[in-house]
Amino acid sequence: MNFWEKMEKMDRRWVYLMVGLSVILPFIFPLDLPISITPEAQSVFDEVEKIPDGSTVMLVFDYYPSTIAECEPMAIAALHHFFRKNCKVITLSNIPLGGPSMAEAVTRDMAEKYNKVYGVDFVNLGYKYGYVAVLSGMGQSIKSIFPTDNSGTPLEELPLMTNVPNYDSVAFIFEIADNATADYWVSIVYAQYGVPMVCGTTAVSAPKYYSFVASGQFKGLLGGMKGAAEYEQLVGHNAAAVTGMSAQSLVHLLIIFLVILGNISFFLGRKGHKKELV
Amino acid sequence: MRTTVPVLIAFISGIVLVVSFFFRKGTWLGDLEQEFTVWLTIVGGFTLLLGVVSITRVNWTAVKRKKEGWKYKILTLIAIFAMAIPSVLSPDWSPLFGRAEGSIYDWLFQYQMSPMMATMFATLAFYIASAAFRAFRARSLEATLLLVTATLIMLWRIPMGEWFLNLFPGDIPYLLNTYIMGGINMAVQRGIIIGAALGAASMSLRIILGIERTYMGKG
Amino acid sequence: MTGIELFQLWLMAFVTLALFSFMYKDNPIYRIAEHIFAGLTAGYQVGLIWDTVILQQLWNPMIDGEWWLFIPGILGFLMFTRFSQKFSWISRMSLAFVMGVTAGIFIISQLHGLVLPQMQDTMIARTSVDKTVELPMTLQSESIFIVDSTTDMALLDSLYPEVKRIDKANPEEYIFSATYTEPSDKGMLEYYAPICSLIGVQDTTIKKEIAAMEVHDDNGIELTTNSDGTITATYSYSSFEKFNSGLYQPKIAVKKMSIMLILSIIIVIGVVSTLIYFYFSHEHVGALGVTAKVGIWFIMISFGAHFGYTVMGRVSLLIGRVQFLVEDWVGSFNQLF
Amino acid sequence: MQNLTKQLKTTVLYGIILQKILTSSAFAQTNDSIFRVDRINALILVVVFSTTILLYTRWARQGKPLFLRKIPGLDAVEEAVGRATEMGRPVLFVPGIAELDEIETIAGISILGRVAKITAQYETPLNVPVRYPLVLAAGQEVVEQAYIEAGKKDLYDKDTVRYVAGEQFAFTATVNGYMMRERPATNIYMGAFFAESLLLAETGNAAGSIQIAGTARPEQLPFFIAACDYTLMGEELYAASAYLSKEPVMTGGLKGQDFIKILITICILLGVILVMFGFGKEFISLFQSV
Repeated sequence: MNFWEKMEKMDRRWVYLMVGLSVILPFIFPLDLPISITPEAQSVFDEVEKIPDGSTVMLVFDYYPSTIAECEPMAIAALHHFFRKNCKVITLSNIPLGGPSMAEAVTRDMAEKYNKVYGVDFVNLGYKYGYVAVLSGMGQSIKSIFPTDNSGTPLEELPLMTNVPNYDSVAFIFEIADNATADYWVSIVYAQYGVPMVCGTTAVSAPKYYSFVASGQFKGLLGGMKGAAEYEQLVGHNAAAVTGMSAQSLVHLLIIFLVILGNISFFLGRKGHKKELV
Repeated sequence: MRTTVPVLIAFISGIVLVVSFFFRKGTWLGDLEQEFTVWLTIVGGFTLLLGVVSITRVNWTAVKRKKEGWKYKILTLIAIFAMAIPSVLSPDWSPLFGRAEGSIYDWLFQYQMSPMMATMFATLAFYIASAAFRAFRARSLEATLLLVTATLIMLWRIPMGEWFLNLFPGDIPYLLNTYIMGGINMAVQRGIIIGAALGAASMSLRIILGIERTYMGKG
Repeated sequence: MTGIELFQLWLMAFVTLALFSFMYKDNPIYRIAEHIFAGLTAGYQVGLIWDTVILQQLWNPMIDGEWWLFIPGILGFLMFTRFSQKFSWISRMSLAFVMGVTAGIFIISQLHGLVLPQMQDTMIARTSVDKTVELPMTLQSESIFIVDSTTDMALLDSLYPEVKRIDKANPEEYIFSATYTEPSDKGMLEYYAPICSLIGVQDTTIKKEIAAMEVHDDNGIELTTNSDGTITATYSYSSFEKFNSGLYQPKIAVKKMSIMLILSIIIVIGVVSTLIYFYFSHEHVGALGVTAKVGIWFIMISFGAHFGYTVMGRVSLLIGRVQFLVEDWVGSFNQLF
Repeated sequence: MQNLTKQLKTTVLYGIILQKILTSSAFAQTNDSIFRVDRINALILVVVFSTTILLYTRWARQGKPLFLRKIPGLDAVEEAVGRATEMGRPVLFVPGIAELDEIETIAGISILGRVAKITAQYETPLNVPVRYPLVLAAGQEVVEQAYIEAGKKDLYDKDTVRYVAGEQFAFTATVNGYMMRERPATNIYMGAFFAESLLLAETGNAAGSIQIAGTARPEQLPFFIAACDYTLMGEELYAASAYLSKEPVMTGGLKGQDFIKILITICILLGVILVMFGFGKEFISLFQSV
């Protein structure tokens, strides 16, 4: 077995070790890299800019705690943007695990910075089982699906919600999802009620949603941490996503290096093997 | 009775939803649709509880019969009860009960479940690297297309890679974004979406008409 | 950092490292974490369903008079007959309800929500906007306030001089138009498209933009060629659309568009060849075979793109964890000693 | 003073707007037709679609020979189970991690029926971890039925299909642990998968198993393709369940979908041509979904 054959059969744990190192190193030696803006992220920003100040908007926390690193920077940047425009924000979640509590934590934190009042400027509806039923049900009446907010206060007692019976009073929907619920926002809510919406999603789901952006069903798209970093820059609040980009760059380079190495050893190793046979 | 009634229920509930779509909201059909979707959330909620009963039973039996690994299963049982019992007790009795911040339920979620979920997801970064290393070999034309595109896109998504791509003539990042992501990738995803939507719609149709009964165990 | 905070931090670090250790090899620490994890998630659901479904959705509305909710309540309870050999068939009733309703929603959402718009968009030629020029409008009014004919608008006119009531023959229809000269310098795959927008100003939450689709004149904008060569773009607004009363700012602009021929062709070929690849009624030979072959090439490129794009996401999740371990956990070491 | 007047006027204005907004729901319903005429295109699609599927299903039931092409990777299922028998190691089948109301799960369950029949014949141990109780119930009934049909009822173990955990990653952690400990010879993943696709497939690969996957989720397919030996893509999953079961109902449905697919292709091409010649406007508006 020559060097290249050994390379080809390298124990996967060496790969794991290299990945680990390339993520840890930038934390010790930070790099400062510029970020370019994609048109999809630019249109997310432009669409939010277009909403009249003071409108009611929905911010949907359809992501699990496991994708906080990608999705939370988007939610935070969106809240900066909305609150700056004095929009009334309704948050909800179709994720049972952690969705409502993340919405609660993030929104309250941001609301404090902008001196917003719960019930007047923002409301957290929480979670209900069955996204298909929830999404189509809110078209008729939000109250029938969410009789109370996340902490059990009846909607009638929240001044913001008394003016928002259904989607007709919602000017804009910002969906942040790490799973297929985004499909249903498009196929149910956008298709039947036509509320303009944009989507922030994990990098893994982003390619799929390009087709929704092209068809205008989503007005814009943030893809993964890069998308979050772009939006952070547009909104003017550089935070977690921007710093994470350096580690990201190193891992990408590592994988490209590994793929090239793998292919060289694949061809050379095969050649060596053929020679042995002859 | 055992098959006809369920098939009838599926038929009626499905048909109501389909027909009401074509009628304006505010008519009695539209309201029935609304009622049915509320019911669905309730019945669906119960099915999740079914799972909890099921996992408790399985682990309990394993511990009782001292099956392989039963000691670990005790931990599972303890975890279930530690999380479940305080959460259904009224928060009026103690701030440790219920689901609000400061309750046992919330604490276990924040400091145990949350980091565990995040960690499982994070291991994907390691796996994706080793999968790329192992699987991306230029064995055939198809495999080559896959690996070349993946490499280019990875370069494009990082700042220094973009700088590198810009060293070449022609606006490669623009071409990648427009023709690969917005063109080929979008078209293929769309083809798969249309195809899978037809498949799902046809399966739904068969469920409503009672032709498809796999869900009742008549596969 | 208090003692309890330190304890929490170490607990989080413990489960994180325990799950990571599996990558080296399976071990008892991993098994402990794995089993606790399974138990916690089951317990989590109990609390969640109890609160959000059983109390909020079922019990509370029922005491408030929505007595008929006992039907889904019973259907839900019947699910538990699953655990009895003899009566497990009863649970099929509830199951059938769940399946029926979901299937009903699915047929519509898949065919109406996905197939139609995705087909439609494939037919429309891709375009790029070269530039947008706002027209020097010869509008009948610069702003309109949409409200029924009986309301006295005088007060509003004096307050906002730009607000005028549009004369209207039909009380529920408003027409505004702009005239522009279509420039003659367009190339083969270029054209000029009018975009009409009606954007709510002031305190309304309603906003709508009516842009012409990427074909010449569409989406309710009517184009008429005048005798002097200019073109009038007219958009008639009828209140059946989802507008509410309020102040709106109408605008008409002209976009210079180029059709991106290559991109449009790629998309049509991609969609059709992917559909053909998943055609099962014939062997893939002849023309069908060629199309399917193109399909698989396209599919592979798409998957490559997808894979490359995803790496980023996965790494960012790892960054989140490493950040925690390096900054929070390692950072807490000095508190211990 | 002027300010005060302005404020007063603004208040009045807001009042009028508010009143208008409140009454606008009645305003919107001036249209007396309760039928959504604007959705007629969706209605036509639903009717054409349903009729086609039902016609083909009927023909299939009447015994009309309906050809289905071979799906590469399907034969691999039988081979892979055979390999497990030779090695004396179990087969792992994961019917996705979605609830039974997800159509992919039902396809997965019906493929499970077929796989269980083969393992029953070969007397190979089968292991099916599931994430939802309803899938558990359906899976158990399907597997039991398969063992009865293979004449091996005595070999059927109720714990073949078992509920593992209700959360995505808790489920994955448990299945991964199982793979490294028991080292099944063959892993089959058929159904709806999400982020765990690669976690499962890479661990299975590390454990040295032969792996066959199938899912209709485009976003997870690249990972299965990279880490598994065979992958059924998109609709191939539905086709596989029809192909394996040889049930006329399933075959008919698939043929019906194929017919619709051809219709869609024709519509798209027609639309493109019409747009090219500038007549596309009306045609395209037929596909507007509201």
